Amino acid sequence: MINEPVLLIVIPLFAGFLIPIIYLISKKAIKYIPIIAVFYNLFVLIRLIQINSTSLSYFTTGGYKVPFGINLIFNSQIGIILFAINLLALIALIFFLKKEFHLVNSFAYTLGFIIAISAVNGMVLTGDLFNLFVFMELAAIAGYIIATHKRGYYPSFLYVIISTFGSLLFLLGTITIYNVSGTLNMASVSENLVDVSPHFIVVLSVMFIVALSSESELLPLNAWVPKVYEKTSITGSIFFGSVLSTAALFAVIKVLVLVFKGGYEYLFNSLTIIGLATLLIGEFVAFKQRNVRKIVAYSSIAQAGLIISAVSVSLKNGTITDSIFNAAMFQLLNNIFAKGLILLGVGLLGYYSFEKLKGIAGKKKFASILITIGVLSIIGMPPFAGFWSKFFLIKSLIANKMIIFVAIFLASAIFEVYYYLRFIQNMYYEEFDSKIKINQISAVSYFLMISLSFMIIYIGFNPSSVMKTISDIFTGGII
Amino acid sequence: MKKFWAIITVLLILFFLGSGLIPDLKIYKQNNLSQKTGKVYLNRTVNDDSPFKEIDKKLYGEANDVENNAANSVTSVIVDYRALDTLGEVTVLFLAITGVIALLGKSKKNNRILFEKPNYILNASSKILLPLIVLFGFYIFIHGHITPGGGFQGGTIVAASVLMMYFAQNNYKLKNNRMKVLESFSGLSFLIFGLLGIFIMGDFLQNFLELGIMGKLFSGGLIPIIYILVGLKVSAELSNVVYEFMGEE
Amino acid sequence: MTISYLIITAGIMSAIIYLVSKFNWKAGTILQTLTFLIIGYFLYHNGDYSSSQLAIFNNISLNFTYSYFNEIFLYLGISVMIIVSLFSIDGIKNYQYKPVYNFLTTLIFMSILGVFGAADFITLFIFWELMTWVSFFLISMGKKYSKKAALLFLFMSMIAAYLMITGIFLIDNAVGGITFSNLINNYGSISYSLKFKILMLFVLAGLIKGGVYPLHIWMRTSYSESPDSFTSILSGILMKFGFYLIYLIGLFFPVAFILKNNPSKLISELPSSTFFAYLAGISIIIGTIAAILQNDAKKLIAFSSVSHAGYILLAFTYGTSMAFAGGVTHILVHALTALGMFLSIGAVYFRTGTTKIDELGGLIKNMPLTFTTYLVSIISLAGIPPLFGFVSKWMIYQSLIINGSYFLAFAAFFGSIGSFMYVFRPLAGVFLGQRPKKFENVKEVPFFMKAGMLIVTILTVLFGVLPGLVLKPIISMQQSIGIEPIKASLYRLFSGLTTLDMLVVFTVFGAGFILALIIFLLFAKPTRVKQHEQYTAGEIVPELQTQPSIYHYAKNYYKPFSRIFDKFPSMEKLYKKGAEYLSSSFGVIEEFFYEESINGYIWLISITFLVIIAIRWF
Amino acid sequence: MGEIINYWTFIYGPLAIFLVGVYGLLTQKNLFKLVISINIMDLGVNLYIIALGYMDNASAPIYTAKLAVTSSRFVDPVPQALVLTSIVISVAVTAFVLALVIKNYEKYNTLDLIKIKGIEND
Repeated sequence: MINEPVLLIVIPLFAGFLIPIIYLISKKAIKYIPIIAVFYNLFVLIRLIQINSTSLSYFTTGGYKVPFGINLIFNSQIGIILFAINLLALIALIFFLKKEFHLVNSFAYTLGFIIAISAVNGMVLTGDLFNLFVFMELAAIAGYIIATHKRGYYPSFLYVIISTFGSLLFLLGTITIYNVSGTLNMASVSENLVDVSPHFIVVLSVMFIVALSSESELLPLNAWVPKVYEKTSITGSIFFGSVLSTAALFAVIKVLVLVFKGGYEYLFNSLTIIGLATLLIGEFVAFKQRNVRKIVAYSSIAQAGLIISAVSVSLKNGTITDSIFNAAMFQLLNNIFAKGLILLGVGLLGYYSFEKLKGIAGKKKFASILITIGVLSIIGMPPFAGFWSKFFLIKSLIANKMIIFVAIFLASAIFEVYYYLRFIQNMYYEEFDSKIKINQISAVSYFLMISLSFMIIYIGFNPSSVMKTISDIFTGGII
Repeated sequence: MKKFWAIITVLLILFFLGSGLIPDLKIYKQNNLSQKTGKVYLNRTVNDDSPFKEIDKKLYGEANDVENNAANSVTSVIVDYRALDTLGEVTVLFLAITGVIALLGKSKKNNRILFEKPNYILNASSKILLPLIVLFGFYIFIHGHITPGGGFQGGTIVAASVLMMYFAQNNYKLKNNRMKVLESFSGLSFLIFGLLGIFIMGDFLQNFLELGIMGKLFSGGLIPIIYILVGLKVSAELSNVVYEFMGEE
Repeated sequence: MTISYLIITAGIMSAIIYLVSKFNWKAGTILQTLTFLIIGYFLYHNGDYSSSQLAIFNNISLNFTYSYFNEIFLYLGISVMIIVSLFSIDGIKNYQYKPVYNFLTTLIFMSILGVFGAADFITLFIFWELMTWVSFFLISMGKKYSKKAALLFLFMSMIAAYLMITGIFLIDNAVGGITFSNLINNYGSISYSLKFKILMLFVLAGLIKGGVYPLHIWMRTSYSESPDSFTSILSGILMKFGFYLIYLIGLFFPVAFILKNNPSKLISELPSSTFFAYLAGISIIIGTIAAILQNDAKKLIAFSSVSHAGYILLAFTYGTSMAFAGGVTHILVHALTALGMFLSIGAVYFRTGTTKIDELGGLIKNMPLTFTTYLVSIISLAGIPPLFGFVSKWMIYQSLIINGSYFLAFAAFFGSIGSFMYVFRPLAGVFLGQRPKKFENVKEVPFFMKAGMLIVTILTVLFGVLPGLVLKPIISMQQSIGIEPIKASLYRLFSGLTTLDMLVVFTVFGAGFILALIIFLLFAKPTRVKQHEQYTAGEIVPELQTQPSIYHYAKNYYKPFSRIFDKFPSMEKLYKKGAEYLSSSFGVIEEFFYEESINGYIWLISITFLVIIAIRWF
Repeated sequence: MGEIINYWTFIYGPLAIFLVGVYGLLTQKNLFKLVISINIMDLGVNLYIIALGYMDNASAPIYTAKLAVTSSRFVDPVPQALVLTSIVISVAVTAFVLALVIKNYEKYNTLDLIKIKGIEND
């Protein structure tokens, strides 16, 4: 048994390269390859989490020492987050193969999906700036393919342009960093980036802020999010909502922690402001929506803003303020499950506009209850998982005297609660329109939803165990 | 008016970008390698204790104990030191082509764009040129580790021959399924060699072959093999791009 | 059985009750009543004060306590829930979602136990939040506009909850723990400004929940639109959460330390208390006026709740030992009377399907017990002796008179006089007067609803005669926190000025009532008045009006009075305008950030880029 | 004087090309022109990468029999490796986005951004 995190990238790629060959033999057989690959990934992950300790360790590739060859960073906490991401990817994949496989260009879609999983794992794992760029591009292209489904060509085009703009800026910044610090390894960049002028740091920081905001759904570059969420398939929405956005956020946070941790106060202040603006604007706009997909999209934007601003606040002083950072990571983890559950559930009901979802709970009781669990978790109601992440976040922020931050966060949270529960109310207490066709929900889909809500309830009753396992992601290691 | 403001904005950005970066970029004569990864790559001293030291041993034609001895340092960076990038890169290309096929593939009915009366000379000579160009492409990527060039360049040249055939002959059509198999096969082999690295040496894509002597064709361990695979893959992928865009409704 | 076990029991029983109700809703509701009774019995049975922990979370344990400061609230909560549940055995017959209703009310019961039984602020917050979302679902089950009402309720409740959590963590920071005992022990180490912040946060949260004037906007619609038996819970208990919070913070925060030095001041250590006292006065006046103007009986009671919230707040901010006891008593009074009123109005709705005063009339003959319940409740609410309401108002007035505050005294008396005006209207409009044809065959409500209302009536009278039953635990609470306790026996109350003997009062009033009854029976000659003879009284005859409801005498009952307040700025309209403005500005934001063309986005990016650099550059 | 010229050529030049692309994105309404703008930006970035790797009096980083050994005679190989990757990725993206432009044209029968947005919002 090999215990290398690189397998998490290689196995899905292998499956991806295998698919065209299998496709020529049998068009149906390609169904099973991705599932096997992701299952194997989860298996590898479980072993990796068991073997690796909580301290951060570097895994080399090609047999070359750390700052020079491309390296992957891993510890058991990153493993937990990766596990959640891969689990959601598996759920999306099972759903796709069960329900949507025959509806789309199955070949490209399957291929895109499995390679996206590989890219997403790469984004989370890699410890090299340029390598991150490559994986981000890979994930983005997979994202374009998934987004074009259902003939959403214009949103997809928008996504490509904006995302490419962002990645070009990222490349510009990366190469500039190489020229100044002489290395591309994230950890050693921060050591070598010492005697440069403040103007240089500002330009560099702004480049990175703008560049990273496209994938992490931050403000100037997040216009693609609602459009793409709206026009894609159910699988696609889960992919964007739970898998890609989480991995991208994690990658951004990793860059911030590893590259810019040496007290770039201006960078983190600007990021905090941008994140809070994103949070507020996301919630405000979501407040106006009457389409569940758009609501989740805007709320996802807002959550990204919240997490990024919390992380940048925690990094402001040159060291990581553990409590805030960990709470932000907990929030990230909770969002994966809750958003996945809502998107899957609503997708299964088959309609997205409030008009058509009216009173559908009377017909699909169980599914509606499961969606409600997801919603209650995302708005932070006890006894579900989201309550605790909000709880820890507020606690740690107040402990660090960030009262204005808390005020903005809570003000936006009120709006979030309002519009999410309006959606739930619409589902339960309105008259059902008998003209609307009700979709059948298969046992497998129910199983997927139940497993997600089980996770939410489990974390809800066991918050500190999870908090303990995901805390100290970047501390206690070599850095 | 909008254009005027656009120009102003762009100029402002140029000013801020440029004047923010220039004092620290140490370009041109000041640009020295002493503390850069590039120097370590050139010296092949990555796994040494103090990798930034100045070495004075002769490498070309003699070296067989350094960690990788492709004479072309760029190749050694691409295919060995930063091989994971290259893996991602060929996958990006592969995936983009898949996307193009998914977008364009359904709408056309096995036709292709026809040109008006291809030039006779072109038509006749293309058949002679085709094997030569393909051969040249193969040469480029087989010698990627000792001369300028490599898999991507060679692959592009091979794909250019396909493009030439499309321009020169109206009845030419690429057998794209074979290309797909080639693509997958070379990608898989790339991964298998990488995994073999784990099994034999313990690291993904770690070299497990004999390194040979720098400057010889059979040197550099895995580098030429992988670059050949990359070359095959790129030529197949780019040929497929040509095929897809030459298709017609 | 400690409270933690009772809470777990309630949680488990909620699921069982749901399943039973699915099978047979009546059996489920009976099971619910029994559960509440048994839990109440167990709490009473282990009468000793005790604290307990619930450690289902790894290192966050929920602390509960059954102690001098919360026992009275626990019993209040449990008894209200028992009565409402008893009422519901017949009362929820027409509801659409009966099993879910039973399930959710059991969860409400659990959250009541949790909030009142909490020994630390986090536990309190968790159950408070549980209550919020469960109430949201319950309110949504109600009448036509209940969805909007529920959303408004939710919006305001979330504001309250978030103010509270901020305060909780400020306390956590200041004293290093969130248990009540920790706060009491380390109170001295908190700086003055932080004290002020924390106090403001908690009091604001409490005011929103309690429905004091500028923050009362959620009450009108939530009360009128929610299901009737839930309205009783909402006004009987859930609204009292807010005052429980103020009570707690008043108790633990300044009290324990200030009182030892200066027994006459409670929250008044801080300058804000005067502000809150005046706020309470305004709340009393505005609540009264608004209640007078209402036509819907439930909305009327909702506004009366605003005014009575003012009384409670006044008592708490005023600060003497007597006022403090009066405030706590008034919480109980208002819980009981609001329960009685909402149950009787609910009973009317159960039979007639409306709560609009001008559609009803003359139901006294059909529903005598409902009428009695309502009558007793409003007498108590208006503070007329000899019922329970008189006791608490007497205590509040006593402290006002002793300390001499004119505006507040005026407000308090205005509220009392005004409450005659408004509570009389439903009495006259619903139960007395002419009975519309369609309600001639209305019957009295079924047995269990009667039972529920009867208990409320009996309790109101009993506590009125023997206030010592309620005052005894309050006295012991005051003793244990070191305040000089009020002096009272089973039926006597002593203030600095005078002595109140409820037994005498009751005897006098009882004798007077009997005398009046005799006179009425002997000499009164009721004459029948036709409708067209009474509608013109003092009013211009509206021409070409043919709707019968126009001729109902409850229509425009206080027209001259309401004319005075026609041009009065309405707080609700103000909020509404603000909300509309906000909503349209959200639309503008969406247009700007998310509806541009690609060029627009690039503009946005470039300008962001420029701005961030430029700020730093110069 | 020479220094200034070098700044212009090595930094301002590529950045200017990059910003010409940005200008295109700011002003153009045609989908195809937007793609071209992105390509111009790509070009600028690639030139910038190469420019940063440049050194005076140094040769391509390929060991040959004729050259002496010391590594300081070579230019930095890393930017050259990175630019290759960057080019390949931009080729891939361009291929995909061009296919997308074709599909957009098929769906909306126009390449004008404003018109497409109008159709999309209806």
